[in-house]
Amino acid sequence: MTTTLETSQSSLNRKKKGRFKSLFFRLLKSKTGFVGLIIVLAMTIMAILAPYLAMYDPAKTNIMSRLLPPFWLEGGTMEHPLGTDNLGRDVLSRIIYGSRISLLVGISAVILAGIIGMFFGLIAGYYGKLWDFIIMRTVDSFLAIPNILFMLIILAVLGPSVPTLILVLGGTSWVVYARMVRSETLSVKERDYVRSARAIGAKNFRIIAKYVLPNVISSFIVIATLNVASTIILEASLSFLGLGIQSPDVSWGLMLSDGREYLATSWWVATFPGIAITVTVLGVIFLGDWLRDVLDPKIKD
Amino acid sequence: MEVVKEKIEIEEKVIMKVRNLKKHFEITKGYIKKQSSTVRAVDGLNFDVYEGETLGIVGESGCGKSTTGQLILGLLDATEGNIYFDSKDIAQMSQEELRKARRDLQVIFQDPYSSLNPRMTVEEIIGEPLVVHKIASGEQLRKEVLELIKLVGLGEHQLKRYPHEFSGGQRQRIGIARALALRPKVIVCDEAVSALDVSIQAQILNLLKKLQKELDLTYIFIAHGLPAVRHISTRIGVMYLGRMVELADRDELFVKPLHPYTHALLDSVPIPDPKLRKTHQLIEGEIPNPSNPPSGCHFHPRCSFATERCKQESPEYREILPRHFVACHHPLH
Amino acid sequence: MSNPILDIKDLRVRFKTEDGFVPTVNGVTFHVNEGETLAIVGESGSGKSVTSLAVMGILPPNGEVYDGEMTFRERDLLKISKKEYRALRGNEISMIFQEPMTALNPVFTIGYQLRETLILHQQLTKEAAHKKGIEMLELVGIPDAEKVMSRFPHQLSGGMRQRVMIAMALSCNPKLLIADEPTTALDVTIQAQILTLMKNLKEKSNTSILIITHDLGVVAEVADRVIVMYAGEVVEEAPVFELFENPKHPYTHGLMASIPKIHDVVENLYSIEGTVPNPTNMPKGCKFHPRCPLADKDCMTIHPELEYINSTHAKRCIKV
Amino acid sequence: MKYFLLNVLKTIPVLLLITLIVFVLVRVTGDPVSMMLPETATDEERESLKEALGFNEPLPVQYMKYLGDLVKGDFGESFRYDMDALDLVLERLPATFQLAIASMIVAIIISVPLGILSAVKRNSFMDLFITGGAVLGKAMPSFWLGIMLILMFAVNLQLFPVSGKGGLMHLILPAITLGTGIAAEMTRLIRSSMLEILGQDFIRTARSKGLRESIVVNKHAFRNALIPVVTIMALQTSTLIGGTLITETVFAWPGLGQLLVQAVNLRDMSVVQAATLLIAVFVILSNLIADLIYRLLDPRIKYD
Amino acid sequence: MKKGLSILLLVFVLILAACSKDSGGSDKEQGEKPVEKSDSKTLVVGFGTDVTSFDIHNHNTTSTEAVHVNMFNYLVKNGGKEGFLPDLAESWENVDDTTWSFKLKEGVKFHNGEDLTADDVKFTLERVANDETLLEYGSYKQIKEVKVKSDYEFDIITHAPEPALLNRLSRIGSGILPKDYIESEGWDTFVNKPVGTGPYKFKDWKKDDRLTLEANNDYFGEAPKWEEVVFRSIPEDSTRVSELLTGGIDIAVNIPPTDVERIDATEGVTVKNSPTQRVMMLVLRTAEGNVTADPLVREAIDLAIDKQAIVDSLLGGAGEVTRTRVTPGNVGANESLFGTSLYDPEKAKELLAQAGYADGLTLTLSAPNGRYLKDKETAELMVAMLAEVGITVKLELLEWSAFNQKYTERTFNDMFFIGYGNSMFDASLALDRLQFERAKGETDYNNPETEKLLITAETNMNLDERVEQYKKAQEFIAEDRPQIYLYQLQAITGVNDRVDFEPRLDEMFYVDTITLK
Repeated sequence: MTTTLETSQSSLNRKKKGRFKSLFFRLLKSKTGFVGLIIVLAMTIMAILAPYLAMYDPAKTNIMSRLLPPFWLEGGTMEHPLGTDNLGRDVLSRIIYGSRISLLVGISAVILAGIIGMFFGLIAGYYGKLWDFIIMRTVDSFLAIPNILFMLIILAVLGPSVPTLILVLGGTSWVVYARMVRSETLSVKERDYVRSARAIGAKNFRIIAKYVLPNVISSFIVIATLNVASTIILEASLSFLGLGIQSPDVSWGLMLSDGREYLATSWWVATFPGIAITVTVLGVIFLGDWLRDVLDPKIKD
Repeated sequence: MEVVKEKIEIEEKVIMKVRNLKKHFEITKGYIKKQSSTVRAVDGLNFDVYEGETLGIVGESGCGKSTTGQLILGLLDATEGNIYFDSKDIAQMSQEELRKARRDLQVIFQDPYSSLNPRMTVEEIIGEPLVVHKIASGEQLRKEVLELIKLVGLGEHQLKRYPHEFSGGQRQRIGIARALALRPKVIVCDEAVSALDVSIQAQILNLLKKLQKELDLTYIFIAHGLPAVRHISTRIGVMYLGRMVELADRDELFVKPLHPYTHALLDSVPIPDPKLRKTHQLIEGEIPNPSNPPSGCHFHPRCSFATERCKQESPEYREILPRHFVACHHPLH
Repeated sequence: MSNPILDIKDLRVRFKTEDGFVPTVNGVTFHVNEGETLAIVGESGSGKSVTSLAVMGILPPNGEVYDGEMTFRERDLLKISKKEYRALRGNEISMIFQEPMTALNPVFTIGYQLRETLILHQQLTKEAAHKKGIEMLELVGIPDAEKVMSRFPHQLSGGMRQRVMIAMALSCNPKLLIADEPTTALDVTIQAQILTLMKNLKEKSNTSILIITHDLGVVAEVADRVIVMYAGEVVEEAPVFELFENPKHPYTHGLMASIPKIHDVVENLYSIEGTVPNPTNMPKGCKFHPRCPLADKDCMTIHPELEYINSTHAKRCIKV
Repeated sequence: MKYFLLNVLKTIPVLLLITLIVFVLVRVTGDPVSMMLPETATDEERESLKEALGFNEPLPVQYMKYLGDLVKGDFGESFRYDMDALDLVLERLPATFQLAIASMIVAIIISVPLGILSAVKRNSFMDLFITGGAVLGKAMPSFWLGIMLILMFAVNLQLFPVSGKGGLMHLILPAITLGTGIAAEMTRLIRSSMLEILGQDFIRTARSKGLRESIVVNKHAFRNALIPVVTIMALQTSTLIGGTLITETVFAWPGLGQLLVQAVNLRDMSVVQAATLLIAVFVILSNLIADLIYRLLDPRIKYD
Repeated sequence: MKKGLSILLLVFVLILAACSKDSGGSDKEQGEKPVEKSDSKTLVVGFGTDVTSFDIHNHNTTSTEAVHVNMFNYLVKNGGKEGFLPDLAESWENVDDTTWSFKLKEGVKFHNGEDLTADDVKFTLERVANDETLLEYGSYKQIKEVKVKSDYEFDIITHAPEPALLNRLSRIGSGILPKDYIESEGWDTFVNKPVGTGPYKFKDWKKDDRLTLEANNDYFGEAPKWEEVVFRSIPEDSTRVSELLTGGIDIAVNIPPTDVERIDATEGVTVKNSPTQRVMMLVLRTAEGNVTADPLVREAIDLAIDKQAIVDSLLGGAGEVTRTRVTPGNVGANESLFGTSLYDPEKAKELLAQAGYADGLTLTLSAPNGRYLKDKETAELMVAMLAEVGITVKLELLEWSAFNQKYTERTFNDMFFIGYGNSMFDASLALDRLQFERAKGETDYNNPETEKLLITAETNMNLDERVEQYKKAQEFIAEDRPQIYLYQLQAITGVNDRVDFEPRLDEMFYVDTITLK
């Protein structure tokens, strides 16, 4: 008992440095968190600066230089450091451009799902009763249908494109957030500071906005971060089923899925985007785990 | 002569009347209620609160004292009964009326670590009631907040900080400042000092006393720690399993407890003086489960004076001596 | 003077955190004599619980004893093997905790948890352990002991659980019982029962008790000797009567004065100003000086040693 | 039992909602007829087929009809196989069950020891390695893993058959493929659950009794840590079933997942609807069972 | 952690590298371990999809028919150049424009022991000719009735003159079914336990896994050569290849071109390319309002695409360039247009300039993804080629069902990419989409000369004249370019060396033509 008190006091002290500054300092101390941040930042910068970083147009085909291996293998050149694919497109350039859509889809879908889920979660948790019943039964229904099946059906119908993909990924995964926000809301609602807000005479809307929401948001951010990782992988799986990003857009999932035919013969076509996904997911999860440690005292190690 | 009379009148001015207050909780098992049982957390309370006094309410866990506090504050809906405050019935108020009534009725919670919103600065927390009731804004708000924070012994430099940057005692001061912001008439202190270290507890008790004098406050002081209650209260009520078993002026209660439970409770408190080391007059057994209280007088299974009547008949809560209420078939003394 | 069964010298414990090592126990010295009850009293953050965990050898993974000596019945606790230490725990030294609600494993029956220790340390068969378990439960005043054996912890009240904890701790006749805030989480009437039980049991056996508490009332009730801790240090040590009659250290003094007295109402309580210092940011000199009414310049620089005024009474203050 | 039945009742609105969701998803959007005819079919051929199959009626009417049929146990006909959709789905269920259970076993075999180990050796290199491995396991898309496993273990080393359903050996590679993702998730979960339990007071009590660390961990802590894990495992059923869509396609495993992928691609709506409903029922059921197990594991709930 | 991370990544990459090395490819060593030969009398064929149904009238997949031909018999067999050969029918005669008379072989028995009679033929053909919910209805609605003259003699009456009737009767939907069995047991029993007259009979079907047939020792023709034949369904290409490489299957269809080299390099397995009936093409709108309405633009598009390069690079040679959809082996094929293609980017640029698009133009191309061999890559490559001559193409890649939806709604823009098959082996089915009425909203092709040729040829019972009409029409079409033909797809089949297998143009798997070496 005493020990936790003491450590929490030492963290008190630390927090005096200011919220963000101290977050940053804590980030430096967590090596995995730091690695995660670096990876995520690097990927983001890569996505933003793609036109300046990539040597080639990602859609530029060159039938004469198909399936060139990466530079360190026989036949590879520094002109295409990571080789070329079956249409002679530069794998490195495609990976660089692919980061744009992979991250865009991952992040936007999570934001969309988060907003919907947050809204319904707060209503279900705070107002309870019939609202809760309706929302939670809907959540149950969604949860009972595997995510990927859900998406498969919708995408088969709407046709896959970046906006529909975001819409579908977001529209089917909001339930996770709704569930989480609801249960957090239920627990926050019982805290004394919410009681005291009611005792002060604050209206429901104000209580939700100023008392419940800010205290729910940290767990929310953690889950959301981790879900960015799942979404990137999910996009790859949808590509496998032919319902992911469609050319001429490039995403890692698409590259990986397209390249699977070449795994046995020209491994680089699928492996490099695979590594890109793995590293990004790794980074995002590290960052998410670190955020969990910092923001969510309940799950704190 | 006149002076004395006036003094008595002031003293006797009732600010709150609680009548036949009941709160029953349905305990449900599983998701759909079927096997439910009723917990009579508060089961027929009657008492008055006088203006300017501190009414202490003590009792052990499960006696319903915290529920009582929440009922008075309108944070819980009463199952039955009335709470007249300023001649209006809190138990019957609409949400909107309640919101307005809360300007006169405030609360200080037990756990200083959970009663302040961790995402708001101290300034926001203390100013919140004024903003909510649109009493002050801008410069005016700041001035009021500054005044409040000084009133509870904290400094201006602490306004921009967040609750976690404070120690337990300091947080409790912030909580007090927030409660004072609306200049309420009554403050419910729900175990306000129970979670604090001894040395800090003393600081807060002194502060509460000082503020009462300066601001003409009425306290309803709910606690399980008898010494603290005795220190601050003018009158004290003792609760047991949802019922008030005894209510009397502080010294009267301590010197001449009429209910066997009160007597035993007082006797159980360890005295910080080894010379007064004693063999306790122990009460046998445990506190019964509130969902299944004993028949008749709830205390009878643990009472050494219990008779057949106590098992059958629930004792009436009555004023045996002037200003001394008790619910017992066989009062002591 | 009887033999000390536990002798702690200059014990130092620190915790590894993200900010590096945080010392929480800074050179604690005390001993427990055979058959006596020693109380350690202090507020939260004073290091009293950590001290007890260090003696048990069950500090959390990030905590370590980095200096000092701990001797239990001539054995150096810092040198013995893990296996030997395990053989001591629950057998010769046992412990009860503050929260009887959480200190018992919720998924095992009372009987299982009681038997476990007996089978381990006394090599009893399951049946014999069961019988002994029932005996122990009866000893601590649990009615229906037989039935209780097959119950789960959550089916018992807090007071009952604490009795079970005591039964468990005493089942192997320990030489030393460490009780960490054993009654803090209990209601007053139940606290009185438990304290009485502990006193009675101690009279029957010759177990030494190290009781850790913040409640001076409890101290006065059960202790033979008292040490007062503040900020990871012992600031005063004295027999219980002497301490209450004649506290030397200003902190002890303040602590006593700030308790509301049940039979002696004063208008205003004495209060120690300020707050307990943070272990990462300890004041220089005497650690109590920022809150001490007697403090002067010397106190800010000189870190006082624990000095004995007589053979039994020691204080850590240069002013008194 | 009563509790169980009540929970079953609670699923009725959920099931109804699911039928609606599935119906809307499948019926509002696609034109099944175009998928059923070859590229060379004429418009008249399409129209007449539409008419004949009743797709020209208003949607609410179609839905009510659909519900009515469901109640009668009629899930419609599969266009692709020309047989009762429900029969078709039921026929596939055992294969998917087999794969799902094997994957769960793989996941448990991997995650339980690793999860415990990394919690106990927290912050050690071992912990790092395990948590890192778990992240990797999560990060690998399963189709990629599946193909790699085939190339490595079936083609190169020829230890296992490549694909199809057969004996136990046929089961191993697909089970590993599907189980890895779940194992990764569960390892992380068991770790954090164990960490939480290891910080509890009763663990300190167990240690103070002089118990060996292995008993403290494997008995006192794990029993408790298992409780949240069971719930999460149940939540993973949905992920697991979702995973079969891909794994079964890669390994030509004749289960529900492959059926669904093909049915969706060919707009074999009755099959999609029947399979989705059945999966939903299965997921709900597994949650109910998990709830029962939860109660068995945690005496606090059973008696409260 | 950084260290740990890099170690993990290293391990990950190493595993991959090791794997890729072992499995050949970029390094010198090619191919896998030799595939062991076995002399099992069981033939295992790996398909990409499962048999859809045993209701032979209610499916339209070539791969399903490829299996059915072993279980059912048509009245006549399409022998390609040899003309039509007797199968169940012993002889036949075209009595008048709408009447064909047939005589059945006697002594043919169904797998359940019943005799085949004219009643079975009537039952079979009238069902598909009358039930409009059946998928094959469209190909048989031309039949008015089947008149039974005796047990082994009957007439088929058509609504209109039907020159391609024999073609219709030698394809999907015309396997003769046992009337009595179906009528007494019902269709549900039949589709689960199908009964035919073929050399192999149904044994077991695990859907999406395998269909097992066993030898029918009472077969009226040559005795079956295999004891058992297993058709496995393995949707994932690489898995199918892996099965072939490990000896799990004897024949694997639809080998991805990428794996051809690898299979060829592996001892014990070989790859066979064979022409199919499917021709890949760009379908262009010729209606006013589309840039493709201008014949010059259409020609430029044709000239800009290097079909041979697509075939060589993407398909690994598994294709044959063509300027017509009616490929050799079909009635009415214009072979002078087959095996050639036009490619002249310079001229394409000139044509564009001439058409007033010197600064380039923009148009849309819709293409399916995952339906045809390398469809997506082909589309992407064509986009690149068109860009070379100044045509900017907005590529819309659609998953098959979405593509199909637009296709049926006829909502494509300027161009779409599609591959048409032809199960009739006759030019009529290949060209009927270019008749004006049917071309509306798709090509809007309207050349009165072509139109006249197509309409008359459709019902022309003079076969030689009919062929000439179709050949002429193909020339017009090749010049008008409502459809730009790219190449005829070839099937790439992997074969275990233990069997002899010659792929057929109609992609059927007549099991008994496959023999053990």
